[in-house]
Amino acid sequence: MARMKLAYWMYEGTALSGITRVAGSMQKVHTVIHGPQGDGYVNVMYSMLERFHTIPPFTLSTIGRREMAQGSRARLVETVRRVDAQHQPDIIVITPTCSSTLLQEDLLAVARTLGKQTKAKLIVPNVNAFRDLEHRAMDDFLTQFVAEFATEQPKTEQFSVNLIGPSYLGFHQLHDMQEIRSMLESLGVVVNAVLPYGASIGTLQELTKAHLNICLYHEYGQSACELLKEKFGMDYIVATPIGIRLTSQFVKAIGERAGLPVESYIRQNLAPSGTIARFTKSVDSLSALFGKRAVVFGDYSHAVGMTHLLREIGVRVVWAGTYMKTMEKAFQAAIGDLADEVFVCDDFQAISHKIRDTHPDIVFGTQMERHSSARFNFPCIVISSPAHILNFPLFPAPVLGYQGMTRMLDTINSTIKLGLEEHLVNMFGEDSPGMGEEETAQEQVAVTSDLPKAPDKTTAGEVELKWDAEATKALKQVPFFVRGKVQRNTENYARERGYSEVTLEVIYAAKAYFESKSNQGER
Amino acid sequence: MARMKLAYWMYEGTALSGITRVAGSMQKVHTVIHGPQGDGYVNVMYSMLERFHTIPPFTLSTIGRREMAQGSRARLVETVRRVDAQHQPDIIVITPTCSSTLLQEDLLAVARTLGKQTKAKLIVPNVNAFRDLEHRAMDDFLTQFVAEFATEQPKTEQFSVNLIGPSYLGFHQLHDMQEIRSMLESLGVVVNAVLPYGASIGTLQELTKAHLNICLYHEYGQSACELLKEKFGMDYIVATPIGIRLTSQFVKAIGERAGLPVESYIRQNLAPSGTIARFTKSVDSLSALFGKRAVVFGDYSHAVGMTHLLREIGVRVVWAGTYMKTMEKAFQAAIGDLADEVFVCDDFQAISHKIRDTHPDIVFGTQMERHSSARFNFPCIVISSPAHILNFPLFPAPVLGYQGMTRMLDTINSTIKLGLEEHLVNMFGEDSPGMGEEETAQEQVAVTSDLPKAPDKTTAGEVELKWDAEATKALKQVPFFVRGKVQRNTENYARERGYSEVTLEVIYAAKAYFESKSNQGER
Amino acid sequence: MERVERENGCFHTFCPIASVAWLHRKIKDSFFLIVGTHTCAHFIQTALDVMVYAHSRFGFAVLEESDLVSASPTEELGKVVQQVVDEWHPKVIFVLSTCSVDILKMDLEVSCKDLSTRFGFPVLPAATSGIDRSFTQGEDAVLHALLPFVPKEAPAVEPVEEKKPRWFSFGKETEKEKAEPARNLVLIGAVTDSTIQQLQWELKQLGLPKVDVFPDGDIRKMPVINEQTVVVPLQPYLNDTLATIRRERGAKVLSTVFPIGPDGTARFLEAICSEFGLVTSRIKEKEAQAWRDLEPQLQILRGKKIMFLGDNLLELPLARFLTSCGVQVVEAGTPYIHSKDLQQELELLQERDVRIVESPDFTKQLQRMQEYKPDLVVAGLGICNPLEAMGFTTAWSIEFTFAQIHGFVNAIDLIKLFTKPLLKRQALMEHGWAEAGWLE
Amino acid sequence: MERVERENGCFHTFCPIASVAWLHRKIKDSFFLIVGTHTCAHFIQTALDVMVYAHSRFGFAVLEESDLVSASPTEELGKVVQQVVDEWHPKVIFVLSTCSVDILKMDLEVSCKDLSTRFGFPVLPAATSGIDRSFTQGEDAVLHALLPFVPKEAPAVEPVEEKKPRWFSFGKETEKEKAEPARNLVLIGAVTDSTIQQLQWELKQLGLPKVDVFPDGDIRKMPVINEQTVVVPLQPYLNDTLATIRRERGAKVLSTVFPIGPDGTARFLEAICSEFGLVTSRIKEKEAQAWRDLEPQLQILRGKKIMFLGDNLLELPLARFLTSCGVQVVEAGTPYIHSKDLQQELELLQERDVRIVESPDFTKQLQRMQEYKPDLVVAGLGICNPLEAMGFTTAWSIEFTFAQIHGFVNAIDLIKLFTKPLLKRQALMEHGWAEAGWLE
Repeated sequence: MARMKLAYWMYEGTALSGITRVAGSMQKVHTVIHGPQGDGYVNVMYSMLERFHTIPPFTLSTIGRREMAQGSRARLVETVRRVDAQHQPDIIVITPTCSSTLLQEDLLAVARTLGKQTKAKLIVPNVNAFRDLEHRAMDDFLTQFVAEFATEQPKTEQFSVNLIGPSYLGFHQLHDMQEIRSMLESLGVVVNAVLPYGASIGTLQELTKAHLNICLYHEYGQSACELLKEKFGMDYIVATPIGIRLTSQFVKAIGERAGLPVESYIRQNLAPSGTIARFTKSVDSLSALFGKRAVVFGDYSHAVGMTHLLREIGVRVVWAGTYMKTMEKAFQAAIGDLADEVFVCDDFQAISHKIRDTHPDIVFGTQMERHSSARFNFPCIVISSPAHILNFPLFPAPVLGYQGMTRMLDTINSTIKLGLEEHLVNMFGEDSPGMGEEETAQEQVAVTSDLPKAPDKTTAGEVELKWDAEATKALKQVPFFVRGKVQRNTENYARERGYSEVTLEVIYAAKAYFESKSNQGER
Repeated sequence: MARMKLAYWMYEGTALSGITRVAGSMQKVHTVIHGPQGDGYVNVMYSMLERFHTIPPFTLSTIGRREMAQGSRARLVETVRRVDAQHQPDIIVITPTCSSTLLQEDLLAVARTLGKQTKAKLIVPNVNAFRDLEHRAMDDFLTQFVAEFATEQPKTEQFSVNLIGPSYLGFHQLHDMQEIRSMLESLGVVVNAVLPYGASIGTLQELTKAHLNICLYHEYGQSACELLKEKFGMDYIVATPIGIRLTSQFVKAIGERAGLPVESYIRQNLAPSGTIARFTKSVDSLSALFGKRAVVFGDYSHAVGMTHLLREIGVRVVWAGTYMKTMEKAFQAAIGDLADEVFVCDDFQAISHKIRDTHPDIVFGTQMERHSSARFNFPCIVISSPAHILNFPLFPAPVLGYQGMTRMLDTINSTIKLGLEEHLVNMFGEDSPGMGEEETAQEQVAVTSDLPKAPDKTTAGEVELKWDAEATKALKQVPFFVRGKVQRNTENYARERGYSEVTLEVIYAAKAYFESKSNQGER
Repeated sequence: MERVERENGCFHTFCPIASVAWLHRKIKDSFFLIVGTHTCAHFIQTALDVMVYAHSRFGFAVLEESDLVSASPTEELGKVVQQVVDEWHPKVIFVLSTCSVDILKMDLEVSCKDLSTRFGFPVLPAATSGIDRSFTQGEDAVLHALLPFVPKEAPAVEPVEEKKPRWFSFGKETEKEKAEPARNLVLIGAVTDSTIQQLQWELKQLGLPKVDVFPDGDIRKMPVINEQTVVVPLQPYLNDTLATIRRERGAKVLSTVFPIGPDGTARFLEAICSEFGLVTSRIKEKEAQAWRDLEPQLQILRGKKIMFLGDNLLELPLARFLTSCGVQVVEAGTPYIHSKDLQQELELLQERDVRIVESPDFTKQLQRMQEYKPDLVVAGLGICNPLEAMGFTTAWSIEFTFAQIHGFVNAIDLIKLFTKPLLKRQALMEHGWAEAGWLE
Repeated sequence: MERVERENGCFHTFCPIASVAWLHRKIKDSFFLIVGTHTCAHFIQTALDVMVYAHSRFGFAVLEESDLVSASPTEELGKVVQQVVDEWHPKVIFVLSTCSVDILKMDLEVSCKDLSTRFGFPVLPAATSGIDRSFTQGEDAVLHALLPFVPKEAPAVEPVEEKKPRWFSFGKETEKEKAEPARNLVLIGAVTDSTIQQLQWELKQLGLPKVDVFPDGDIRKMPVINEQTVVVPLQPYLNDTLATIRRERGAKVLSTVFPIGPDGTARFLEAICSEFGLVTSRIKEKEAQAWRDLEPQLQILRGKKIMFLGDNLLELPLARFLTSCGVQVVEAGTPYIHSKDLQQELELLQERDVRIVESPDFTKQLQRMQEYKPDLVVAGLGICNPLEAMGFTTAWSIEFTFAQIHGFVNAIDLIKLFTKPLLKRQALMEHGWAEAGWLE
């Protein structure tokens, strides 16, 4: 069994964040958080990241020194009653937190007694708040809601779907929801309900009116779909449409079930006159993107989706990884041979070091990988939670569907070095911010951080390599953003062949070796 | 009269670029460019920046050594005939370029003779291709088209407008067009025609069906509106709706003429629950934006609009400028007291130096100011032509209307230093890319470029100021992105008061002096 | 104290571990290891949303289920510390406890002692559980943990003597040798180097050339504190640290107001000067000058109504400063009041009839807010945006923690934290938002 | 030469002034001043869309109407040069003429001579009018302008003699003194330092330790060129420069193919070695190794049909290299062919039955493209994207100018410029675009 673990940053949130994402996204649902005052930080996430204009629907039932000594029941009862009277919600969720779980109090018993007196229905999430992580908690809690409220209903006349997934604090999820809505509208499909975003008891009750459930993110929601299938025979798909293939599959899967033609929608979006084809085919993108070495890391859905998308625009994925360790097998299968390597891991430091050693041209990761990339001077695009406030934009910014792809192409274009620019830098070196300096400070930073660090483990007997004067001069002619890689490749080549000194001969031979090995045009 | 002038970069394009922007944006209009082969670069602008998927409708009638010696008429006639036969356009525009104008050939005479044989109508722009600049040429050429083709037509039943302005190679103009279309749709106003984008002879003929002409950019199009007013009595407005005030005015002006209620549209977009109010009111924006010192530079419309927008979110505009020297008076009037100073200038170097000396927190300018800002380490957002390929995005990116404002807020947010981040850096210094270095290389760059350069003119008798050890230590404690400003302010303060050495006393007094002067919360 | 109300409310404040955000930058070559749950780590990375430092010198020893039943955490903690040492080579590690540690009654003190011995450098436990502490009190816990590194005696190094032979002697040297050991002054609080430099400069001008500050950024350079020491706190939330200094070092803890605002700074300097027998007359003059420098800002504040919801424990000194500015502080809510250490602040506020609410109830405050109609509400991060949408103008209480607000020189920065939101509202009303119906 | 077709077409190529993009980086401490119209400046900044160097050491002397009637441009140009000197302190200024200068028959030569005298450093006129030159020929003009700075004699500085007295003498010293002045080798072309280093390394291994290159980045270090010099061009478009070297220096200009591709590089090295009497046997072996390194790329290219529309004047050497790769070059369009300097390339291409079209007509090429159905079209920036949309796969001719393609070591970079678009198409077809109907 795992024991105490060193962590710098976390990837998945806690069960508490999962529960409050579900409950907080719904209508007339108020959550009473039973925990120490610090656990009230979920309020901050809603009011800062989502820029809530109302007070977030979370009330803390504080466990302080007194509650530790005398028990917290009184405080909890008082808080729930007050919330019931003041906010008049349909549902009050009473949730423990990581630390209050350790008190091993029977919240369900409290709810059972108290529920008789409150107007609101009281729900205690069937979740282990200490052990479970965010997505597991969301999956379980959504299922609990559906089990509690869904009822048999007649189907809508027109083919309709439920969108399962969109919620506050997700990665661009509300933007995605708009994009999927507009996509479905183009296809002639009606959206019956969205869950949990904006859902009320009524929404839950009427879920079964739809013909199909669409679970938009693989991390959670599938259990609820499974339940709706078992209990009400509802069909469902689980799909995150990122890039052209997954979007086509998504559209076709819906079209098939709806009996609607979707080919023209797909063709129209991928036509030579369309933005996606125009960009993908452009010589600019050939020059700037093709064969570039990327790494991809994130949650399951976004890492899989981005890996697809990158291959579709000619970018090589050196490795693709996810922190969703429970989904490792599915991830392996989904990536297939789209990436040279699959890397499932949730240790920030290990991922950071792997990025450093890979020396990618661009990183697609979470906010944490943005840190690592900044440290090692690689360009980075955030494609998954955990994210920064900058990934809670105001202007529509979908990730899914054709519009999501279009937006991502812009983002990549403005992050990676442009083709002609790169050529010129390759040819004649960087621009200096001052005038006439031979090496810029930016380069110096890069050189410092590029140069191989003291390796984690020094291989016994590894020879310290010398670079002769000519070779050093040649290395300096390499632009700073690839110099580190060239140095490492050359040294590896030299060591493997027993050279003790790097000369021009070694550099040139190493270049021929590494370049001719690769058939993808990357450096 | 002006003589030979040193220029590093240009702001406005040439008459040729103006003519090809108008003609190239229209349907079934082909342009024959009468000039040396280098003038064929307009093709590159269309195919690279606009990522054209068809061959741009421009054919060069090359003036080479032979044409110089024997006259270029034969070549021109052959080219026009070939274009007429091959492309079968409705209109062939025959345009000279800067240099071919110097040959003083009578293109009109050629067109008159040749026009009898071609199926296409031949038009020679009534423009001085050597002297006129892009916007003037566009204004004249649009007017020429309108004068040539517009005819009296019955008005549309529903209130309708023409949008004058949108064209290829404009700054986000096609995105703007979509945004204005959707805005007008929300208001219940019909778009009768757009000019020049997508216009054909038919469009020109039917312009007069509309009730109102909307000239979207002040730089060009007004003369055509004026002509339509004189000749057909059509009402018009000239307005670039950027920011909340100009957008309100725009919407109200249309509402008044259309007799439609528009208040609810405005209210809805500015409601506390809306994205614009949520962002503007957020404490994050208070902390990151309020009182920050910006400079604004661009064409007339975008510089005026951005200055409005910035004041509406609490940013101070230290100076606002435009390169549209012919519009200086109107610019002064439009800026009013929104900026501390107005700066009309088209000398890249002068603008660059002014930015350096202003030490702004953020720069809003053209691609040229982006260069200057990079050189001096200021964050910069491009808000006007001339622009780089990155300002030809694929995903909708309007500048106008409420959506344009929303997008701009995201852009500002991701460009400027965030509030909490800035506080922490103020308190405890920058993060080092390596570990434990006291000063990062980035800082060193900033210090180098921040430190007052050898002034352009050394004031006679200016005292070289010494900084004592304590004062130097205090200066080092100032974060690098304001250190230059603090140093300059302190030294100015010291010089004015006759100190020969900067001590802690001087630093503290200078701080009190500069900070208390300002009532805007800026540093 | 009878006029302090207590509501025992559910106040909104961050957990004390949030203090690592500034402490890990302040104490050089340190590492902060927070022993807690997944939530602690998630809180730091999302709620603070700081993420400005790609490589922060802090991390989490995340408790797993197996740890809950473990007899002693020493072994597991030792492994984690080993990893930290390998990566960072810190000179000191602070082991911060959290609610879970508290609930589980884990004994980190003993573990830390063992680990210090094993690793040969200080591994210091700090009690930062959020069960009953507000976020700034994390600083108190860390300073308290550092006290053992504060020497009781000056280092035995001989001062370098001038070797020049003196050609005269007035026979006073014996007197000197017999002089009383000099009293030293130590200011307490993790403030920035720049703030320290300013306060030292002020005191030097008043005749006190040597002023120490605890903590120094370098753990090897902590100032001497003993019976000869006069200790003056810079922050109002260092109660445990001060209590221990009183008790264990016998130092004199000067009870004064805090050097926040020109009025506070003047009283603070006066108290020190009096203690050291220095002339205080120049202070008044300096205070007057400081107020004059603030005049444009004061014109904005005078007569305004300001309410503190209570968050960072700086509320009482800030409220006192505001009353001196001519502001009507309609309510000074604060999570906790240490009546001894805040005695002078309390007295001043009570003289000025300010309503003080300890551990306020947010729901009730919301109601009172409707009555007060304050011009400005100082509130925690979590509720500012909704309050703004409700039409209130707010200041962000965490900004006061992350800004330099001590002393005369910084008074302008301090006052602007209050005027800025007011000016912003005014500016926005003048620039389009009045027409947009913002007042409604 | 009879098999070269000429269409006198309207080819698409950049103006020669575009060459400043690389020249201003190559020649250190230089400044390039382009005398022309507003269009020249607009062209450089928008068409190249480079803008990578915030501070490029080039600028424009923009002609105003008054300049058109001016008798001599010297005075006005002098003012502009003064501004450049004040800002940049260059060691050399190149004054580039343009179409307008050509049309107006302005005499910049005389003005430059006057200004060189006045400013005391070289102000050199370069004929870069686009009236009848392609964009790479801008380099020829600038190199030509630099020729006066190429010394005819080695500097008179005595080599530092060893002062150690010799204890032996075999009486051969007189022989040495009477030896023929050594012949020197100068490679010509503005290539990168890295390319120079590679070529020098190759030649050193073959027994030629000293290889000079013109231009050097430093104007004060240009190599000696005189009757003893063997000059070998690296670029096919340096015709004026070579003609002048032949005429004025009496140097031997070696006619060989260009060191582009393993085949070209081998022939280039063989020609030089033969000229200097060195053994050439090792070259074949090196060439074979270079081809082996390219094998994975060659597998992609063999049997493919490639068409050059004509743009950068590198077309003939590139086409020759491709034929050696087993490619069927269906058409080698090129703006201009200097039959003397390209003699060997032409011969090889004609042996291999490659259709060569000088100054091709783009409209006709579009029609021929439909017939050829080429796998790859090498075209100018302005038409690649539309051709791609039409279903052709394209390579960007300007990339060959902005990449390092000379010699054995760079052969891999060169060949990838051709395989990359093919591989991209294949990769995209495998990853979703076939289903998207891309072939249609």
